[in-house]
Amino acid sequence: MSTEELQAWLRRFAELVHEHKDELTALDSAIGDADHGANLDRGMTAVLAALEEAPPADAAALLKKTGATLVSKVGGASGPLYGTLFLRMAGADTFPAALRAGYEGVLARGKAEPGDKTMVDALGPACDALDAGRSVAEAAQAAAEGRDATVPLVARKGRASYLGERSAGHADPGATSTALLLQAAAETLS
Amino acid sequence: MSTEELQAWLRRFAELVHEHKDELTALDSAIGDADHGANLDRGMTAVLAALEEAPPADAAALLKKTGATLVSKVGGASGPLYGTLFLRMAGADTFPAALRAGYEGVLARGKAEPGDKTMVDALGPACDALDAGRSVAEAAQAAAEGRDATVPLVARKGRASYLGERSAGHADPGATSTALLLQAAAETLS
Amino acid sequence: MKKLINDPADVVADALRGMALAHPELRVDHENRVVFRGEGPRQGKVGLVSGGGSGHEPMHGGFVGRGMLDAACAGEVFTSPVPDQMVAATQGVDGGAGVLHIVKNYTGDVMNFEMAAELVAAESGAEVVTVVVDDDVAVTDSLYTAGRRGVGTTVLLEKIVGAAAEEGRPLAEVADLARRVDDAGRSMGMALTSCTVPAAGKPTFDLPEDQMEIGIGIHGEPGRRRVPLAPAREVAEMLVEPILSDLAFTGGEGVICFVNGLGATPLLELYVLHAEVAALLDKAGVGIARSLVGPYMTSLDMAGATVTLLRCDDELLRLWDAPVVTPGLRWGA
Amino acid sequence: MKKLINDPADVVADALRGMALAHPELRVDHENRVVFRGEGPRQGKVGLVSGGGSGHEPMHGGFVGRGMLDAACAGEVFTSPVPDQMVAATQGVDGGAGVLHIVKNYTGDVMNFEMAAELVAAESGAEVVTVVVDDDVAVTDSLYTAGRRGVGTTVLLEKIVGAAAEEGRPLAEVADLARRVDDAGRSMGMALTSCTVPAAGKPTFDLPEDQMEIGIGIHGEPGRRRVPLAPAREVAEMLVEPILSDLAFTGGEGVICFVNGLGATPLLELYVLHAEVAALLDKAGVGIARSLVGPYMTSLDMAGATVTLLRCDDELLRLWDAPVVTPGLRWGA
Ligand SMILES: Nc1ncnc2c1ncn2[C@@H]1O[C@H](COP(=O)(O)OP(=O)(O)O)[C@@H](O)[C@H]1O
Ligand SMILES: Nc1ncnc2c1ncn2[C@@H]1O[C@H](COP(=O)(O)OP(=O)(O)O)[C@@H](O)[C@H]1O
Ligand SMILES: [Mg+2]
Ligand SMILES: [Mg+2]
Ligand SMILES: [Mg+2]
Ligand SMILES: [Mg+2]
Repeated sequence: MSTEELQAWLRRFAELVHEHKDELTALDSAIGDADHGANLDRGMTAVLAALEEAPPADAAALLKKTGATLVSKVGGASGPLYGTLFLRMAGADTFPAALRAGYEGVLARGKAEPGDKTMVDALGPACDALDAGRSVAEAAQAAAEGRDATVPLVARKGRASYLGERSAGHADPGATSTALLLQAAAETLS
Repeated sequence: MSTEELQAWLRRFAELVHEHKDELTALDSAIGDADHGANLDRGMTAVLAALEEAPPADAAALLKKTGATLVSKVGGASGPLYGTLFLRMAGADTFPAALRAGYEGVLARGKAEPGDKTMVDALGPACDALDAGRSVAEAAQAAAEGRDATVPLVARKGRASYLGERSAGHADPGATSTALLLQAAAETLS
Repeated sequence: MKKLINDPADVVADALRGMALAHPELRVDHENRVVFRGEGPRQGKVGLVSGGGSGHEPMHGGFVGRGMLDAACAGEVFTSPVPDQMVAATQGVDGGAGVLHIVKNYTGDVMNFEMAAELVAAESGAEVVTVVVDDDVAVTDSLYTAGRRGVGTTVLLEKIVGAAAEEGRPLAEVADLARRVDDAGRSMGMALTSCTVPAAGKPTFDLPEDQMEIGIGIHGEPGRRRVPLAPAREVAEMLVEPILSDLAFTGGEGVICFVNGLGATPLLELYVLHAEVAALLDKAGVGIARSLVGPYMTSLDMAGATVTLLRCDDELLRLWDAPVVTPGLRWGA
Repeated sequence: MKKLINDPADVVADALRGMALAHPELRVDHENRVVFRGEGPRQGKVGLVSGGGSGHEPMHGGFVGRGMLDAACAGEVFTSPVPDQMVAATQGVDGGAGVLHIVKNYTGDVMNFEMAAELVAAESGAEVVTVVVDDDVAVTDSLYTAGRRGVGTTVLLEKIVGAAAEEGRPLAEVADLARRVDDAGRSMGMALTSCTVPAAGKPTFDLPEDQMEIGIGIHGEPGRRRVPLAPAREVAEMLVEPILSDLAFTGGEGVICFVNGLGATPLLELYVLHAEVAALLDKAGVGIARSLVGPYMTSLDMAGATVTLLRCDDELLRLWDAPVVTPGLRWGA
């Protein structure tokens, strides 16, 4: 994980979030409060600005800065969760190890379990793929499948859980943005 | 003006108001506050109930009761104006004289002048026709023409006056209900 | 029509029941539809009576209480109350020092209060003085028309004059003060949507998604002109400019700046508008002495706002700051 | 989208400017988006901090002042504030007696407040205790889910606990009281229309002209079920019945009955609904000790209402009646 690669990843993720902003918000309108696109877009815009302003010395600093900026700028559920993900990645040496550490941070912070219809359902399968030695592209594929698998689920965590049975039939917004995160990784990390 | 005739007149007016309630309210929506139909309908329903409850001894008592009930039940601009119209009719012996007295009461109470785009523009021509010895049917025709003539006018009195130039192009609700009052008279008074 | 009501014909009676339950400190005469202070008239105090069509809540019933009105008559929705109600209110608040009728300038309100005053006089009842509020600069003022509508200044006037009456001032003085407040206040309103009168069942006017009305009244009367939607900054200009060009507001002790919501406009938006209004006043050299921001004079479920500026001197500000204890306005006690 | 705003991205900042101008007695930290009492922390008094997404005004900023909150953090619209804001608020109200965080039960709010508390602890800052409000009976409560949302009870809790803090009670006691209030309060809401999040630009959900949503939240989350429009009488039943079957409200000193407007519902309709709610409570043998009717916890421009019942004892009522001086709630001083 070179600093350059990570920076490319984050830039691409920011781009994808911006492109899919309305789609993410539409998903969140169906089963949440219509702000997931705006939240992540605001956050990643702030991340790029922060990295621009004071380029971090190494990969760990870059990941920490990213996590801290997300925590400071996003709010809602996705701020602490995406923030924790990046903050926890800072300790590891390889991308698979980093993503696993981040994933565990997300689990600890959000207390969701697989199948609760959250970003966990995209992140978990991606970590498992990487740990099984598959490529980042395959991990992105696993995340996308995890996102799709949230569609029929009844949410048990996050705002969508308030809908009960009515939450079924829609993809989870956070799982969808997490699939974008992995897609960006596949396009930028070796 | 026999008590029976007058009662038939009021009953027919109440009927016409009820039938045209939505139309009167629609006219008042265009240049006022969307309540003229509801106001008069509430008022005439109360009048019929009051006359039913305690049948007045003579024509004067009947007209007074009608006017007082309208004043007590309608409110808005049409309550005092229609109320005064009937209260003032009570002093006269013939329908033409009564309507003229009522008309003068309306002018005194409302301080409108002909051409201000109010009920005055229907009532005045009807009085003039009767005073010229024409039939009640002809007076009703004059009232209807007076109502139509309010369409192009810019209102100077009542709520429609707040619209300035935008009040032109619509018939005045009060002139429209007054034309109904005269139509009812034509159908019931000899 | 989407409303939390039962039968449209019962909406005023139902709301008065709810109001009585929510405010046991008031006494509601349900038959006459008059809201009274619970404690009854105070001997020697001028009684303050107002009222008007319903649909403007908290105005006027919500302004009954210590330091403000003694009674308020509730008419049908957007329809002036009838003289009987005003007579009952006047008799019920008479403490021997006379009664002031505060009337918004609408043909119906003026005529019904006029008839009420005639009836009270005919019965040798309380001495009644009437003050008519006419502050809406959207309406051209002229001797040949019905004149300007009474809007936002009414709220400020009821508060200020209420404080003066509470001090025990005589009727003539209280009435003079009321006229002085009316002279010093100006308002202008706008709507993003029409309202829907319950009995009518549909919006009074149609307003396309990209248009708004400038110069509306508080009864769903359409405005003076229809313009494309604009940011709050420009809306503020369209409201403030006609007010400032109608009366000199500079100097003195500054103004009470009243940004009012029309029933369906959330406080968030009113604060945004208030910030823009304040910026324009600052640029024009008009100081804001006090602010009032909220839905105090509504127009059923209309989305939109009105701006009222009241030019103040020391006395008006002192009376504004005096204690008031009503459901709608409350401070200092 | 019809709103009195400028750029949707600026709506919170713009509204806070307006709020600061309207309420000079408060101190608004625009950088951190925290509303503080003007007079600063009082030594020995427990500090009360709340906050949440914007779009619920007057909650929470409008509840800052004597007898209620010490500070409120304003997040983006419908988005929990970030930990930095909560840290600034906590530090700014610390009078040496510790700080209570009052958090509505939403995943985002809970996690951000949690991180803030961790940050304060890491800096050896004020002692922080967190109380989570979860009173919405529309949501099935379960160990395996996010649990119930925090809605109307929050307003009542902030008032009651604010009075206790003002009396100088220690942090543990204040926190216990807060938990007691949360345990004794239940809410249920409904919507006639969706709201429109400014950044989204269109309604969060589509609701046909003849339908309403029962069991909605205050962030445009759709409800539990969609039903045909019904009169206020039946709406009251749909809201009150699930509340009464969730907790025993009879006996004791009666309830505080809070009928809340969601932003686009006029007071007239809230009074109508209140009358119906009161009739149902009467039938169920539940006494109303106090009523609160108005838009105190809104959901942008949503038309609709929530009902909250809080079971009271003497102490809760005494604290409810204690003086409060905030933009949103004010009495007794
Ligand atoms: N407890 C949780 N654990 C993991 N992810 C969660 C949890 N709660 C919510 N999420 C994720 O957060 C997403 C919503 O994020 P966002 O809309 O930005 O925040 P909010 O729900 O506060 O408005 C959900 O779609 C879900 O994927
Ligand atoms: N000053 C006036 N003189 C005569 N008629 C008037 C006057 N003002 C209003 N009107 C009549 O009253 C009608 C409106 O009645 P209505 O809608 O019941 O009362 P409001 O205007 O109080 O809502 C107008 O259409 C007009 O004909
Ligand atoms: Mg969301
Ligand atoms: Mg009318
Ligand atoms: Mg009317
Ligand atoms: Mg959110």
